[in-house]
Amino acid sequence: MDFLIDFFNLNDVQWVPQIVNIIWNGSLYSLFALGYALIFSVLGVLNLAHSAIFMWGAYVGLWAVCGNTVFDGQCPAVDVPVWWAIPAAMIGGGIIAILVDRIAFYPLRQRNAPRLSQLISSIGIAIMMVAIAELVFGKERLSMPLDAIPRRNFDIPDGLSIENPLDIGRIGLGMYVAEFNILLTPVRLQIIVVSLILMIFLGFIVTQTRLGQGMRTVAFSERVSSLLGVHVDNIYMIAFFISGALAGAAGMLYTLNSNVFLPSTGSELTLKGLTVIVLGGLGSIRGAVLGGYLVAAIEVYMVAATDYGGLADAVVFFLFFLVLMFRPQGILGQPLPDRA
Amino acid sequence: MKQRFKIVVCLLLIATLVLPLSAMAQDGGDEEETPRMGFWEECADPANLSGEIPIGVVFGLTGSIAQYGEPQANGVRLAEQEINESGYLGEEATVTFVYEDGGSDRETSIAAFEKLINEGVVAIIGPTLSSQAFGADPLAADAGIPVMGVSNTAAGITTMTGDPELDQFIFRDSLPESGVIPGTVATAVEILGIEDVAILYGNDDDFTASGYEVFVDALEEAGVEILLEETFSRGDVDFSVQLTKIIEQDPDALVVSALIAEAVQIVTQARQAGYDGPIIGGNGFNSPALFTDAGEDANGVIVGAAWNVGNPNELSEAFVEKYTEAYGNPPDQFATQSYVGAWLMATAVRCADSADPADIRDALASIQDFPSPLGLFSFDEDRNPVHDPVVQIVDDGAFAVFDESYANYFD
Amino acid sequence: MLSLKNVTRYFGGLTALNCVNLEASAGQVTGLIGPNGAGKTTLINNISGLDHPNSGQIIFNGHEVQRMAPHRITALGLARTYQNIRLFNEMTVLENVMIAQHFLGKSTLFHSLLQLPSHRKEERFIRQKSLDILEQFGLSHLQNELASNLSYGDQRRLEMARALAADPKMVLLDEPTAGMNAVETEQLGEKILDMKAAGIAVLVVEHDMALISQVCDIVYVLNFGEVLTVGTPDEIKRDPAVIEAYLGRDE
Amino acid sequence: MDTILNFFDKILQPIFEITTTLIQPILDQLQVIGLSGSVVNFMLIAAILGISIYFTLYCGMFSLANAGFMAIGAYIGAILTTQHDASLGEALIWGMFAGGLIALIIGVPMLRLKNIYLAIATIGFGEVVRILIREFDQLMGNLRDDPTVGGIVRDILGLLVEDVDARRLRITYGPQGITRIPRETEVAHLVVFLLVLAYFLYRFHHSRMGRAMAAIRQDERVAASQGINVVYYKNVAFFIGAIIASAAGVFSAHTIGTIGPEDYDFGRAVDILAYAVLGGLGSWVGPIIGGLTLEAMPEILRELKEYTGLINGLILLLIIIYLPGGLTSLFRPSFWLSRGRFDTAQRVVTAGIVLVAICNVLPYRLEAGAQGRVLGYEVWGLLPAFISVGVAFFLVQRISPKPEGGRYSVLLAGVAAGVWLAFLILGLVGQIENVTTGYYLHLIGMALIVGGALISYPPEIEAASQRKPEVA
Repeated sequence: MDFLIDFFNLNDVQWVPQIVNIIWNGSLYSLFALGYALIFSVLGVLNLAHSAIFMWGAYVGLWAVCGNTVFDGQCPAVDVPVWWAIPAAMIGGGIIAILVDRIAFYPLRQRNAPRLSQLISSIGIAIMMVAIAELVFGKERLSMPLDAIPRRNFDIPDGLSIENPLDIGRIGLGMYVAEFNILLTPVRLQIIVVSLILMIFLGFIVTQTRLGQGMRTVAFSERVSSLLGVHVDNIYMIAFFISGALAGAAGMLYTLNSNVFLPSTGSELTLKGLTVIVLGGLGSIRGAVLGGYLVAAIEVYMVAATDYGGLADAVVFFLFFLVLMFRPQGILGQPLPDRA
Repeated sequence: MKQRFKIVVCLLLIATLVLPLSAMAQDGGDEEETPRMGFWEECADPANLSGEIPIGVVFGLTGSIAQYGEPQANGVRLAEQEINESGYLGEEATVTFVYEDGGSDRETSIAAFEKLINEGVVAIIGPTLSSQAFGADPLAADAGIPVMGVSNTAAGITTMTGDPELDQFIFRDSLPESGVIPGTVATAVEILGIEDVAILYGNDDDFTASGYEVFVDALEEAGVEILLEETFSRGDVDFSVQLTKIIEQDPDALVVSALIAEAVQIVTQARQAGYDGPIIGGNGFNSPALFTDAGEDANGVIVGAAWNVGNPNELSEAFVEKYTEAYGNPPDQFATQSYVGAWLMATAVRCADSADPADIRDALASIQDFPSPLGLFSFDEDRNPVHDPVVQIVDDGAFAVFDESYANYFD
Repeated sequence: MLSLKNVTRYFGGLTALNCVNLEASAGQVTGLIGPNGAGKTTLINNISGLDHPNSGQIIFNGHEVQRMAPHRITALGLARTYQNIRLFNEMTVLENVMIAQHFLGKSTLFHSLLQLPSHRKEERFIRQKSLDILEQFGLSHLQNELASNLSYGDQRRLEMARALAADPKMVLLDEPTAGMNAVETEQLGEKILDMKAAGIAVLVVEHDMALISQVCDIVYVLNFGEVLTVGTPDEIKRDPAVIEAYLGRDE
Repeated sequence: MDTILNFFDKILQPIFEITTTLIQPILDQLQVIGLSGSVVNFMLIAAILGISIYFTLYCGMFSLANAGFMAIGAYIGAILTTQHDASLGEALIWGMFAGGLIALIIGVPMLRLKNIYLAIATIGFGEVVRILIREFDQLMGNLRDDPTVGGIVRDILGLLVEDVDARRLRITYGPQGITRIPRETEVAHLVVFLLVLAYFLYRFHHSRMGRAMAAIRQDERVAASQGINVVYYKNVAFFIGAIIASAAGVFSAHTIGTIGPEDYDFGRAVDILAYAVLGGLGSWVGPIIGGLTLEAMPEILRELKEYTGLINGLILLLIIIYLPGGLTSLFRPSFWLSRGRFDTAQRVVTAGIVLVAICNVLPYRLEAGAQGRVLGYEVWGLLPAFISVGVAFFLVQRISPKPEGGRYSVLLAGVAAGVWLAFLILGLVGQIENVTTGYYLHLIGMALIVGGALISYPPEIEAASQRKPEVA
C-alpha cells in the first residue's frame, strides 16, 4: 500500500519552518473563529456575516492609515504608523458588528423567530455588505504602498551588537530564522503575538469577569438571566462588539500580510471558520482556538508531507463531517442543549 | 468632500443616483502626431454603412471578477471613442458598443448573450472567462453572429462546438497559454540552462489549471525534470508551506501558474523565504501590479505574455499613454486585448462594408497583419491569434527583453 | 397489558427512576401520583419510547418495548397525551386526528399519485372515523379550525381525541386535568370511565385526588424515582408514608 | 432499457410538442419584458430547485445539501451525454439515480442531526462533493496506478470513461469542467417536469406521507408517538429532495452546455435556500414563485446591475425579517382578513409595495420592449421605491410598537414622503416625459405606504405562517 505509506510519510518534512507556519496560520484562523464562536455560544446563531465584518474591518484599518484617498480606490501614502490600523480595525469591526446585530438579528430576536431565520438574515446582510464595500471602495484591489509594511524576513541588520542587551533578542531571532529557513516577517510575528494577547484577553473576560458571567448566563438561558437581573440586550451588544473587534483585528492582520484589499476578501474564510469552530466544539471558546490550530496543522500536513495538497480542504471538511456525525459537540465542546 | 458624500449616499442606498451623473464622457484629445490604428489604406472607405452599428460587449462587471472586467470595458470604451471620432466607419456610420454584465458565472453571461442577440447586435466581444465562453459562445454561433474572446486563453475555445460550420463564428485575439508558454519555457531553458523545476499552480481555477497543463507539456518537450508539483486555491494568501517544501528541493527554477493576486504573494514570499532563482510565470503574471505590489522582489520573474506594458511598439506606447490619461492607471494585458478586439471588430465592419454578421465574419477571418499594440496581428485558420508573444524578465523594477545577456543574471 | 420490571433510568448522576415495578391491565384505570420531580413524566416517556431506560424491562402487550422506537410502540396499541398540550398547531383539528391513524394506513405516495381506489377508500375511511371521534368529543363543529385557534379546554379534548383515534389498547394520560375547572374535570372523569368500559387500559398521572378517587382502580405512588406504595385510592389517602411524601415529615 | 426508453419517447414526444405550442404565447409575452431563451430555462430550473429544498424544509430539516446533489446530477448526466452518447432522458434517469443513491447512503448518519447542526453538516457535504469532483481525475489517476486497488478502480472507471489508461484521466476535467454538453433541454421539458412535480406536490400534501412529514416538522417527538416513523420519513424527504435537485442539475448542465465544480459552491446552496425563503414555505407554490422571481429579477433589472448584490441581500433580509411567510403569504386570504395576525398598517404598506413594484417595472419595461431598446431611466423610478419601501417598513415595524411611536412615525413618514417627492421631481426633470401612467400608480402606491405608516398602531408582529418559537 504505497498510497498509505505516502499518506503518512513524515520523513521529508522540514519540521521547524512548517511548525512556524502552523502557528501563524492557526493563530489567524483562531482569531477569526473566536468571534464566530463567541456569537454562537452567547446567541446560539451562526453569524455568516462574520467574514464580511472581517473584510470591513480591514478596510476601516486601511482608511485609518491612508486617509480619504481610499474612497477613490487609491492609497498612495501612509500618513501614520501602519500598526495604528489594528486598533482602528478593531473599533470599526466592533461598531459594524453591532450594526449587523441591530439590522439583521435584533428584529428577529424581538419576534422570537426561529434561529434558522437568523442564519438566513446573516447571509442576506453579508451579501449586502460585500456589495456596499464594492460601491464605497471600488471593485479593484487596493493596497498600501510597498514600503509601508515591513515585509522582509527577520534577519540581523547591520549595527546590532551583542554587547547591547536590547539587540540580543533581535540577533537571536535573526539567527534562528536564518538557521531553520523560517519564513517569519514582522507581520507574521505580529499576527502570532496579537492573536495570543487577544485570545488570553477574551479568555480572561469570559471566565473571570462579571461580564463573562453575564454572557455565560445569557448563553444558558435568556429567560433565566433576565430574571437574575442581567441586562440581556446589553450583553448581546457587548458580545457583538467583541466579536466584531476580533474579526476586525483578524481582517487587518490578514490583509497586512498579503497587502491586498478586495471586497471579496474573507469570503473563503466563512466556511473555513465554520470548520474551525465545529472541529473545536461549537460554542466553545477554547474549542475555537484548538480548532484553528488543528485546521492549520491539517492543511500544512497535507501539503508538506503528502502529494495530495489539493485535497487539504477535502480532508478538513471530511473530518468536520465525521465530527458532526459522531461528536456533534466537537472536540472540546460540552454536550449542548438542543438549540436551533 | 466628494468622497464623504459618496459614503453617505451609499449608506442610504441611493448611490445609484449619483453614478449616472458622474459617468461623464472623457474629452477626446487630438491625436494628430500619434500613429494611427486601423486598415485605412488596406480597405476602402465604407460606402454602404450608415447609422449606429451595434456590437455587443459582455464582460464581468460585478463581483470579484470585476477587477478584470473593468479594465476590459475601459479598453473597449477607449477604442469606441477613437473609432467614432476618427470616422473609421465612414461619414454616415458609427459603432455603438452595447455593454452587458456577464457576471462571474455562466448563467449571467449566457443571459447577456441572448439579450444582445435578441437586440440584433452584429457581433459580440467577450465574455471574460473561458468557462463562460464555453457556455455562451455557441449561442452566438447558432445565431450566426461572430463572437470574439479577448481574454479566453483555455485550449479549444475556437473549436468548442466541434462543428466547423458553427466554429467558424468563434474568434479570439487572446493568445492561448499554448501559444505563449512553450516559447517562454524554451527560451528560459536555453538561456539559463535549467535542468529541473518545481511547479506551483492553482488547482481550483480553470485558467491556472490549464496553464499548469501547458507548462507540464512544454517542460517535458524541453527535457526538464519536474521535481515536485504543489497546488493552492484561489484566494489563498499564504504559500509558505508549499514554498518551504519547494525550496528544500533546490530547483533550478520555480514555475508558477497563477492569477496576479496570488502571483504577487508567491513571488514575495518566495523571495522572503530565501529563494533567489528564476520564477517563470504565464499570462497571469502580466500585470503592473507585479511591480507595484511586489517591488524589487519581482526582479528575476520571467513572464511570457501576449503583451505587456513595456512593449517597444509605437502603437502600444501610444495606447498606454492614452489609457493612462483616461483612467489614471496604466493598462494591463486585459485592457489591451479588449482594445485591440474592439478595433478588429470595427475593422471587419469597415472592410466588409456591411453590417451583416456573415459578411463581418468573413472580413474578420481574413484580417492579416493588422498593426496593433500587440504587434502585427493575424488570425490563423482556426481563428486563433497569430502575433509574437513577448518573453520578458523583470529587471530593476521593469520588464526587459529576456535575451542572452541575462544568462548569468542569477549567478 | 403493561408490565414494568426493575426499570431504572438515570441522567448523569441523577437517578430519575430506580427499580420501578408497575402493572397495568386492560379494563382498569391505573393511577400514578407523586410529588413534583418524582419521575412521573420520565416514566411515561420511557413507556412510550421517547426515552429509554438504562436497565430493566418494559413489556407491553406481550412485547419487550424498552428499546423500541416510539412509532413501533404506538403501532402495538399505545397512545398518550402530554402534560403541556402538544398539538400540531399548523394543522386543522380534523388533520390532527387523522395523523393519529397514520400507522393504520397502508397507502403510499404512489397510491396517492395514481389515485388508486384503495387509497381513496382508505382516505374516506380515515376521514369518517376521525369525524366520528370528533363527534364523540363534541369537536366536530371545529373540524376545519387550526388547532392553535382552539380554546384551552378544547385543545385538551382534542388531544384526548387524538389519543383515542388509533384504537389504542392502552392510553397514557399525563396530567389531563391541568388547568381545568371542577366541572370539566368531572366530564373528563366520565370519559376515562368510558374508556375503561371499552376495555382500554388507562394509566393516568394526576395531582387531582378527586379525579383519582373518581376513576382509579389502583394507584401507584412514586417518590424520588421509587415506588413508595401501591393500593386503592382509599388506602393511599390514608397511608402516612404518602402524606409524608407530599407534605414533608411532621417534626 | 432501450425499448422502454423508446416507448416513453413515443408517449412523451407529442406531449412536449403540445406543450411547446401551448406555452408559446406566454414565452412571447415574457420576451417583451426581457425574459427569453435560456433565462426562461434558468427560471424553471430555479423553480425545480426551490421544490427540492421545499421537501426537506417541509419535513422540518434545514438542509443545504441540494447544491451538492445538483452537482452530482449534472456531472453524471454530462458524462453520459458527452462520453456515451446518451439521450437527455437517459442522462436524467441516471443522474437522479446517482443523486438518490448518495442521499440514501449519507442520509442515515446525517439526518440524526437537527437544526443548525444539520445545516452545518449539509454545508460540509456540499463542499466535500465540490472538492472531490474537482480532484476526481487526479485522485482516480493515482489510485488507478496503484498496484493493489488499481484493478477495481479501473473497472469502476470503465463504467464512466472509455480510455481508462489515458496519461491524464479525463472524467470530470478538474477545475476546467466538462464542455460540449449537448444543449438539449427545452422549455417544454422543464414545463412538463414542473407540472408533474406540481401534481406530485398537490397529491403529496393530501397524502398520508405529506401529513406525516408536516407532523414531523411541527413536533418530532409527538409525531413519533403518533406512530410515525420519523427516521424513515426524514430520509424519504431528503431522498426526494435529492433526486429533484439532481434532475435540476441534469437539466441545467444541458441548458448551459458546460459545467465546472465552482458552479456548485456554497453560493449556489444559498441561492436555492433564497428561492424557498422568498417564495415562502406556506405552500408548495412558494418555492416555485420564489425561484421564478429571483432568477428573473436580475434580468428585468439589468440596468441596476451594479446594485444586484445590494438588492439581493436587501430582499433576503427584508423578507426574512418582515415577511417570514414569503411572497405567497400575500396571496393567502388569511393574511389580509384574519384577526390579529397582521396589523392593518402592514397590509396597507404591503399593498403599496406590490403596486409600486408592479408599476415601476411593467410600464417602463413594456415601453422598452416596444422600442426594442432598454431605457436607462428605470433607475429613477425604482430606487425611490426601494428607499421608500425600506423607510416605510422601518416606520411600521420599529417605531410604532413603542408607546411614544406615534409622533416619530408621523415625522419619519413625512421625511420619507419628502425624500420620495424629491426623487420624483428629479426624475421628472430628467428625461422622463412619456411614461405617465406608471407615475400616477406610483403616487397612489406611495400614498398607501405613507398612509399605512401613519395609521400604524402597536401591531402584533406575527406573520401568517410563522412557526412558534422553539423550546430550548
